Amino acid sequence: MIGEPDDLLRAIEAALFAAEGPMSPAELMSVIGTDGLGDALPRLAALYAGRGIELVERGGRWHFQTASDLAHILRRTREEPRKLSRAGIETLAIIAYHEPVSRAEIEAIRGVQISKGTLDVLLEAGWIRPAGRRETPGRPLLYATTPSFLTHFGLGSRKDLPGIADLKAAGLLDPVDLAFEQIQMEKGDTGSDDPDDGEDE
Amino acid sequence: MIGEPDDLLRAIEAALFAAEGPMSPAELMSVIGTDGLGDALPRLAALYAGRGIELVERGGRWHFQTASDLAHILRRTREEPRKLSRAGIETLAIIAYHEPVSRAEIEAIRGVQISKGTLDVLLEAGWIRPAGRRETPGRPLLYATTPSFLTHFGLGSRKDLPGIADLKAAGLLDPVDLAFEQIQMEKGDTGSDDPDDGEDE
Amino acid sequence: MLGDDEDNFDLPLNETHSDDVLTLDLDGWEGPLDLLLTLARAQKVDLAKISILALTEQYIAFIERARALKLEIAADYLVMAAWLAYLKSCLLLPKDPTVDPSPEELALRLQLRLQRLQAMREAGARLMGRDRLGRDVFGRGNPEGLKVIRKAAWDASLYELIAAYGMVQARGDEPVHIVQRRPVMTLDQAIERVSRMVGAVIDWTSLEAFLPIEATGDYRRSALASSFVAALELARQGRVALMQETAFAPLMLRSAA
Repeated sequence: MIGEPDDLLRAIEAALFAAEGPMSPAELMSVIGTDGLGDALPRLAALYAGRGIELVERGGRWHFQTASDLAHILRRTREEPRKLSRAGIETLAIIAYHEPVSRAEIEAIRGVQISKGTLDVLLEAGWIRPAGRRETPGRPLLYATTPSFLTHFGLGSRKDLPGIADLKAAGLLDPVDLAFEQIQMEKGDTGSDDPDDGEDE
Repeated sequence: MIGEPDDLLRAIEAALFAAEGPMSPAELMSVIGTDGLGDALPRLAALYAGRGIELVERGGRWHFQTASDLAHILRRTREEPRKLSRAGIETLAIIAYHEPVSRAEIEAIRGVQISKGTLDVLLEAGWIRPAGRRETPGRPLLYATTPSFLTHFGLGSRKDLPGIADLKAAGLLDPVDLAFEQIQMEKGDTGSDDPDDGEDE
Repeated sequence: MLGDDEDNFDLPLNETHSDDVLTLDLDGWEGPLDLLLTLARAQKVDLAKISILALTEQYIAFIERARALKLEIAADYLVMAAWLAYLKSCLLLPKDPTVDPSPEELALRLQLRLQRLQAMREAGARLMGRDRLGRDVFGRGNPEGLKVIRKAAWDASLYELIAAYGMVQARGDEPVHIVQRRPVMTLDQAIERVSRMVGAVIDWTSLEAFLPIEATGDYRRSALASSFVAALELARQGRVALMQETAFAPLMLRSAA
């Protein structure tokens, strides 16, 4: 396929190919029994670029998958994976773009209470996880997305969430109160540039 | 990876990768939606020759598999140190001191029934072996220790095992605390009537 | 019957109940904010430029119409309608600087909320539209799996082996209870010892001098206590004299004879 398939590359290829799920470099090293991977993973990914199968990294874990432009061939024989309700989609989006986020914060954005089943479905799908508690009165439980979320939606990291940079720049990921103060401040002092704005991470 | 991954090759590659089992050319054609494969399958197989993954034909059906010389990656044996249970160590001791000995004899000496699992563990550890049958009614199977037993316990021969007098001198037969401890322990399981359940662990 | 209404939105109809009763499917919206967002989008302008006053009027009109149709309306929709009616009147009335928060502030906050909900709604749609694993792209259909076979490396030491055998053997024996000697000097021993030794000394002698030289630790403490009691007993019998110069000073003994 290429000049001389080196042993490390072959071993990584075989391990990722046989694995039942994505693997981190640490897991790979343990399976292959090596102390370092060097640049083998990006090199292997480059070898597969443009093929029917691709090697991709999602949230620090690697896996092979079919090329997305071949979806039409493969989708035909398959059932649609779980269909999320609109509440589920919005809740997932809010968690992904705001994480970590409490249930009350999700409800504040959606303007309705979350029915119990909504978070359950997302938890069951393995897309969200409890992520500690906020140290405020009531110590609300926080939610964040999982590596499987990135894997499923084909995201290298949360930075790849569609439009997240624009939303952040527009302040649309800030809470209403913060955005409101920001607008008031800009009205009063148009030159104002609060260094603490916009960043909610 | 190669010059120009042609579309048919890419489609075959993706379809075989995502398939849940080997596929015949006819099935492939139906999935991909093409009238002929030409020499695409052998060509694809040639591309993968020598890689960590190989495309192989078995009885007219094609599938990807991990290169056979990398099979060790798929199945690794990890040794995990495990402590022998009290039933295990006592049974082993009785076999060592009394070999060859039948299960019924071991139970008579221990005063507690032993489960099959206990003997299995000792067999698995390679410390005991079946040693023929006693020519008495029922022809019970006899057990004896193995050379690995001697090696593991650092014994030149079974004669190196301390005798009863030695044990007594070393306080290992001290009837006061040992016997008392044992009596306390066995109160719990003497009521059990399941022959495989008489473990005193 | 609603199609000729001049409003630029339609009530979603639940067509399955169409024969006798017209049902307004408020369940189609996830709460008042969702309904407001739907109405706002009907204004077909950027949410940042939306007319909150127009939106308020549309919402109130919508709810009024639903009430006219004698539909059950969830309380939160009515609360929102009341709040919007209040907001509308505030927005229309001459500005009252004492009102806090100002109606403009309330309107802005509502607008910000709608923008945020809309942003997340769009983000969700874009997320769902990605090439998703298991729908658009696929992992290996039948992975061999990486199996780690855990093999138990059974471990036991020789000591454990012989101790276990000792235990098995001991179990067969009748338990014998032996009370171990504890390191004590009994009172009788102490009386015998002190009375014997005191005869051999002439001058006042410290009680400690009567203790066995080899006595250490617990045995010495026991011997000291017993010898002290022995001294008291012998004094009571008039066989020894005791003297102590001051509290905690050495207790001195001498034969009374």
